[in-house]
Amino acid sequence: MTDNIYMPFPMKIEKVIFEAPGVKTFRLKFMNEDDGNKFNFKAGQFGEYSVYGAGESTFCIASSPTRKGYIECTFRQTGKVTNALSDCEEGSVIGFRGPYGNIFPIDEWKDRNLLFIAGGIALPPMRCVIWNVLDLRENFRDVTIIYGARSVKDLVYKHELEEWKERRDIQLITTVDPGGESPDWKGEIGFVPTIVEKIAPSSKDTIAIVCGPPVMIKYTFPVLARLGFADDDIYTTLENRMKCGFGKCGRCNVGKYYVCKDGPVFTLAQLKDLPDEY
Amino acid sequence: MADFEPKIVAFVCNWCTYAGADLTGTSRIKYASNVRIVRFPCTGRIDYMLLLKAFAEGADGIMVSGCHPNDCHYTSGNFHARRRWIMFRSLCDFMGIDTRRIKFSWVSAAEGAKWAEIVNTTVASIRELGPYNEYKLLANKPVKEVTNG
Amino acid sequence: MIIDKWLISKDSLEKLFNVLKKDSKKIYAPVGRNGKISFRETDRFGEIDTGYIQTAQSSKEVVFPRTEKILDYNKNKDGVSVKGFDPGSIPEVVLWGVRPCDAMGIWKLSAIFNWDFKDEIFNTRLSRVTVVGFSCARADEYCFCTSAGGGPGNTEGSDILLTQLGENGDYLAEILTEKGSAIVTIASELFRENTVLNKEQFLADVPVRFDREELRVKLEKIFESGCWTKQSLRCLGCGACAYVCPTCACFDIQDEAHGGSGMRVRCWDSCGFSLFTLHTSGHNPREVQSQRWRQRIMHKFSYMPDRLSVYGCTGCGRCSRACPADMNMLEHLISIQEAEA
Amino acid sequence: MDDLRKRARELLEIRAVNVVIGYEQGTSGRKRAFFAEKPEDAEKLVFDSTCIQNLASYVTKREIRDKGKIAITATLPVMRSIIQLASEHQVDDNNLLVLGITSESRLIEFSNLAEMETFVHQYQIEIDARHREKLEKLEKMTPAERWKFWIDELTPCFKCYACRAACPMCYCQRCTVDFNQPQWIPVPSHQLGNLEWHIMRAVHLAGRCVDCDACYNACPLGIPLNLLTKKMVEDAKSHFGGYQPVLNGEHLMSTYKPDDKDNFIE
Repeated sequence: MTDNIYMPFPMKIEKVIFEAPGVKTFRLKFMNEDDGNKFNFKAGQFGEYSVYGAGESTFCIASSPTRKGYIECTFRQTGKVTNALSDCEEGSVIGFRGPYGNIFPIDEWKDRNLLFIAGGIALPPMRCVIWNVLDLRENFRDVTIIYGARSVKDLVYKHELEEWKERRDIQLITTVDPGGESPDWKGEIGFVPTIVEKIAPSSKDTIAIVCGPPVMIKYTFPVLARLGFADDDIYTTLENRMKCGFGKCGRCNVGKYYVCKDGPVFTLAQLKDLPDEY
Repeated sequence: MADFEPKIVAFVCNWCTYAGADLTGTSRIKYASNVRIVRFPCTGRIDYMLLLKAFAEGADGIMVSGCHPNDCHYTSGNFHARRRWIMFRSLCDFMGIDTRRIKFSWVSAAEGAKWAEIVNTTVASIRELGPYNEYKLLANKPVKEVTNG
Repeated sequence: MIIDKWLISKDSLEKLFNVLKKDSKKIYAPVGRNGKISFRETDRFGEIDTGYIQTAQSSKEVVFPRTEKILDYNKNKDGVSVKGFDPGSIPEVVLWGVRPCDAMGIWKLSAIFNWDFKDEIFNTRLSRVTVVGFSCARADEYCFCTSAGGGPGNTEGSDILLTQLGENGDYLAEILTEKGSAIVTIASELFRENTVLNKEQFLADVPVRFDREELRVKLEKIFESGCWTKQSLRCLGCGACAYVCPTCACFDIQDEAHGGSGMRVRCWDSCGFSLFTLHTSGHNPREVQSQRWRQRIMHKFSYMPDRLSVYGCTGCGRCSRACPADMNMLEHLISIQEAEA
Repeated sequence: MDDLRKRARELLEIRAVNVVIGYEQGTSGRKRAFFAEKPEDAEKLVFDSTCIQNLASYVTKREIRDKGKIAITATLPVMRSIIQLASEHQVDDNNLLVLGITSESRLIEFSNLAEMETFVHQYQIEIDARHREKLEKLEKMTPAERWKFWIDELTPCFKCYACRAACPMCYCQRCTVDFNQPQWIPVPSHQLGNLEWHIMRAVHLAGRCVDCDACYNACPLGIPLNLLTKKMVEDAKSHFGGYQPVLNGEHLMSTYKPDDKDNFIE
């Protein structure tokens, strides 16, 4: 019975954090200690989260693999499953199976500068990497984070943004779309690609990690190209629809790749090799 | 069958039957307690799929009730509903769904007594018919071991 | 890999059927209904259709049912109790009357369900199926098994393959696996020794119509070609082709709630449906039918051989027979091979 | 059908239309939809009694629509479908030219949809005798027998939605069955879901179905789905005096009469 690859781990919702309108973070703990001890994952991987009776939904693991004993996920309430998840309270039990997919090759990034560019609800997959990097801070050189959202209230992980702002060893730039600012907003105002262009981070020895809505990604890549980033040094994640998570259901198939197996992490060089079906 | 208590779902309009049922209560008329009332703005707003859903969720009988013809709060909602009921009921019957288990009625806000009577006769007739096992079986065990055509 | 060859008389087939039935196995065989023949559970030999070239539906349902339970759940005051799929619930099944193309399809499904993660549900079903294949003495213009790597007497996937030696003749029984041998063991009196026979002359003539390796090379170059739009104008976007296909394995996972309890099932899905890839945000990577048609062809003839080393097609021609708009797979494949890159 | 080929060629030559939807020779004697876009394509057009696919399903398809001006070969059921589609604002009179084909296989070109409507209204939607007999046979059964009949018939349905795809009236971008909030109809194919799906479809077609049998012809499993829609046609006749698709006017199920008769409402 244990071989059933569709069988989720029972997880208890230990904490619910309201991030932004419609966006919540769950801290999940394995109900069976044994499951938790055996569980291992790396930054970039995802899982299938389920509410029995509603179904399964795919999101990344948003906590860092360096933080043991729990996992976190952040999701926006948009569909049937995320609505059901959103109705769950602290203490209730949901299902989780994973980890699936490939990883951000953090080991290969040793002694490089890191530039994180994220938009809106796409910060979670990156947050996993950011904390992972911060927990191993001495391995990397400059760390820059550019994060934008539609409006101030749509920024997620507000407390962590504060924390990152305070830190001396990273540079955080936050921005909101024009019109999304509040009277006391001290960050930038403008779309993410514009801000990237304005900040013009050096591409020398730098890895760029870009996550965000398709339109943001589309306009950010050319900016990075102008700044001299090589396609191999730009990473992103694809968000195709998935059901199984392990390369069987066929839904996330793009060209000869299965996003759930060969992704979700892709370099821009790899993306250019892929049919435009994502 | 003696200890069988039918589960009945009533889909009613807000303006007439719901008020009528309310009157039944305030008039202290006693009637069977087997009915769960679901309130709609108008009978014209009751999707026929809801009736099927009620059966699938274990209802033994269904009541659908609203304003008398010409009394609709929205002028013609009940007339539209009637047309749909005629077609839907006939299709259900054609497919072998037990239409004796779906009771349609007009009950006005003043007809507290009529509501009690209709509920009582419906409960009695469903009690007579017994639980709607055919539909329950379909809903509880929809997946055969290996589905085969 | 033929273990053994025997002969069995035409009249003994019914006896063989009854022996298998007595062996308390469920038998799925081609049975007609509404003018269409499909694999159904049957215990009456007389009910089985024999005159068919191809069944309307493939036999894949026996190893990959259209809807199958992954787990049961029950919500109670302490939370949720979940019971996984029970391998013990899978019955021993005999698939009777399977054409060689369908038998080959089962092994292609196995490639999908076993690369990387091993799918225990599928594998359990597969391990409990005995495939009694029947070679094809006749073919029609939809058939193209020989172009897809199979053939009217192809043994791959069958546990035992029966080939009728001429009309009203006896059957040559090729025993191909241990499961096949087991059949001979329990019904040994029905099998006679074989006088070295060549079955080829009794098989249908299915000419090779295209070279799949060449096609595969071609496909890599024509992703942007206009041929996809041209071919798929007629396509209505239903899932008939995928659902009758012996190798299509795309699926959905759904919860079926009934009050506080229910089950999680996996059920067939099709890349031909517009909603297959639709994101919740409204973005759809494959927006129009031509993209979805291209995906179907590419997946079977380019991506699958690339990733799983098997082609996703057995040349059974069912998709073309079932298509309400007569999208003929063979015709389209030939035209792709002939098209300019 | 030389007339049809000739006219199609002319229309394409003078660019009066960008595509002529018709039939061509298909596999195994079947006839299938064909889209003539160049004058020489017109030679491929064929027409005979085996041309049964309802071509009206294509006029609402995005990739066909994008071609601009369309001419369509239309038998009576196809014409009816077009009228119904037009009345539901799904086709544009200015972009559609109908090359009608009468029951005697005569070509009759309509200069506008109103003209076609006049032609179509000479004929009533009539269930043929063979099917009426089937309906009557079912109606004579006990409800329990009917229930068994339909569960048996619908159990094989694997929800490929060929019936929906082939039906010109099922043009919704997103069908009720595709919604999951609420989940009106279960996604997987199983007995309950199949029953609900076919009831839903039949009721949505009440008063709109033109009885073209496209759903039945499309079903790869031969399920007699058309008996459901034919029953709706018959019921419309017995309860409301029948219906005809009309360009302007009320649809059977979106209107009412204060004196609609029922015998079951208390």
